[in-house]
Amino acid sequence: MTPSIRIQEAPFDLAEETAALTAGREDVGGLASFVGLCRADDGLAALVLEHYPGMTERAIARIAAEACARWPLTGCTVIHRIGRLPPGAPIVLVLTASSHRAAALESCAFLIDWLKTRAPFWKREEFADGRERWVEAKESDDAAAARWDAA
Amino acid sequence: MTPSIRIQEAPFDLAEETAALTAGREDVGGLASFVGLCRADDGLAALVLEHYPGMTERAIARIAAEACARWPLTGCTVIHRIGRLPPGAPIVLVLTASSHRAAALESCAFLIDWLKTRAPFWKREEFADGRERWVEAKESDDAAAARWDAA
Amino acid sequence: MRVLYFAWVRQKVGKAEEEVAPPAEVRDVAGLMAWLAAQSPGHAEAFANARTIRAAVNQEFARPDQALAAGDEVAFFPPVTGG
Amino acid sequence: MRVLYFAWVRQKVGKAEEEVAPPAEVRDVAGLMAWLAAQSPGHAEAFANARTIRAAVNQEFARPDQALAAGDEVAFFPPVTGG
Repeated sequence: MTPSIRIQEAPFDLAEETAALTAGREDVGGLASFVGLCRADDGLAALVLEHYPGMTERAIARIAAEACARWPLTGCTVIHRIGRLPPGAPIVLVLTASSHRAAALESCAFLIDWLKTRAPFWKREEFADGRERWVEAKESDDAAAARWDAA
Repeated sequence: MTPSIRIQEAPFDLAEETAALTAGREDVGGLASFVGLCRADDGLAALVLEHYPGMTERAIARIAAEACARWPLTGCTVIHRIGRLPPGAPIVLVLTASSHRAAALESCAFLIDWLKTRAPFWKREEFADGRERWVEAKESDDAAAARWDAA
Repeated sequence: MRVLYFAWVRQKVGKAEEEVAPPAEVRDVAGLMAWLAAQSPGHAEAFANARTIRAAVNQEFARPDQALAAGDEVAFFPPVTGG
Repeated sequence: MRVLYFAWVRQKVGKAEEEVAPPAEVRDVAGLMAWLAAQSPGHAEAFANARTIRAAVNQEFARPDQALAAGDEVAFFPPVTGG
């Protein structure tokens, strides 16, 4: 099973991605997903996401392969959007499928915790009053990712 | 926020349920979902699910209210199907939304672990050769549910 | 008193529900199970191994020593297997 | 040697990438940062607080003491904030 990894400006379709991991199969017992969306905190007008083309895909492919080694997955999809995204827009999708519920749930949490802290994306906030601000990394995200190192 | 809880024979639409928790909102930062599906283990022809009408809805409403008390959720949907379901069919959907990623992920895992062990549903397996067998409760499911009692 | 059966308990008893009027000495869930077991061969088979059966009283999970009242709704079933 | 900049490092330097030929005494990531900081006021501002900057060499995260070779692709950026 090869994880599907995409970096794109376009929106993604959760139903379509889910169908792709289950269509014609009868061995999938659980499908876990996480969708991260753009919140409109403090008058946010848009998030602008940039990434490091090449490194991003390599890094995500490597962590997806690690997830497949740690859990018995039948499918794994990671889609991360870039560009200008308005409040309410979906930013990232992690979708994992397995015969076993716990494997799907845990690998999904593992992948999104990792994406938050180790994938080369950067977010700039644009506000309605014209201000701009680069989002700073959060210690709580580092802690969430680090718990998988010990596990 | 009132959790949406449904017991039904009909399929559910993940995209529609997701849209219902996010449409017109800009405060949802994360959306976690789990879909449990019917696996075709050992020549399974169909799963037949029955439940305890009345008690099921009450029990799920109570645990969903507990999830809302433990985590700051902006939305929560639980749909559990009953009746005869073929291999590959979706059986259960848990969908949680929050401003915070960890709240969505943890409450989703909490609810599905609980549904596995405390909600009054029973599954009968029907095999291609005519055999029938009631699915037995798993100790691993009890253990998964019990970890939330300690948390 | 209304009694409901689910899953293989229902199949063995041979019905999904019944109205029963147990004698006064049936005071709790365990007592009701013992009394029901004597009602028919199907009941006897269903309740042969009481440890494999779970109960609910008025739609709440109940332990064997839970007291019963005349108007209660009591349900018997195997350990649940949803999700 | 190709150097890439992302996020506010790119904004301060004023360009997204450049080809550089540092002298032989620039042997590692920290040395390259110090050398780059002297190339322009924008570079100086970008690298003023080296502890807030992360690096990658040939598309792998790298520490300040990682050795560099002439053909390397080196990137500088703030701590990542994806997901």
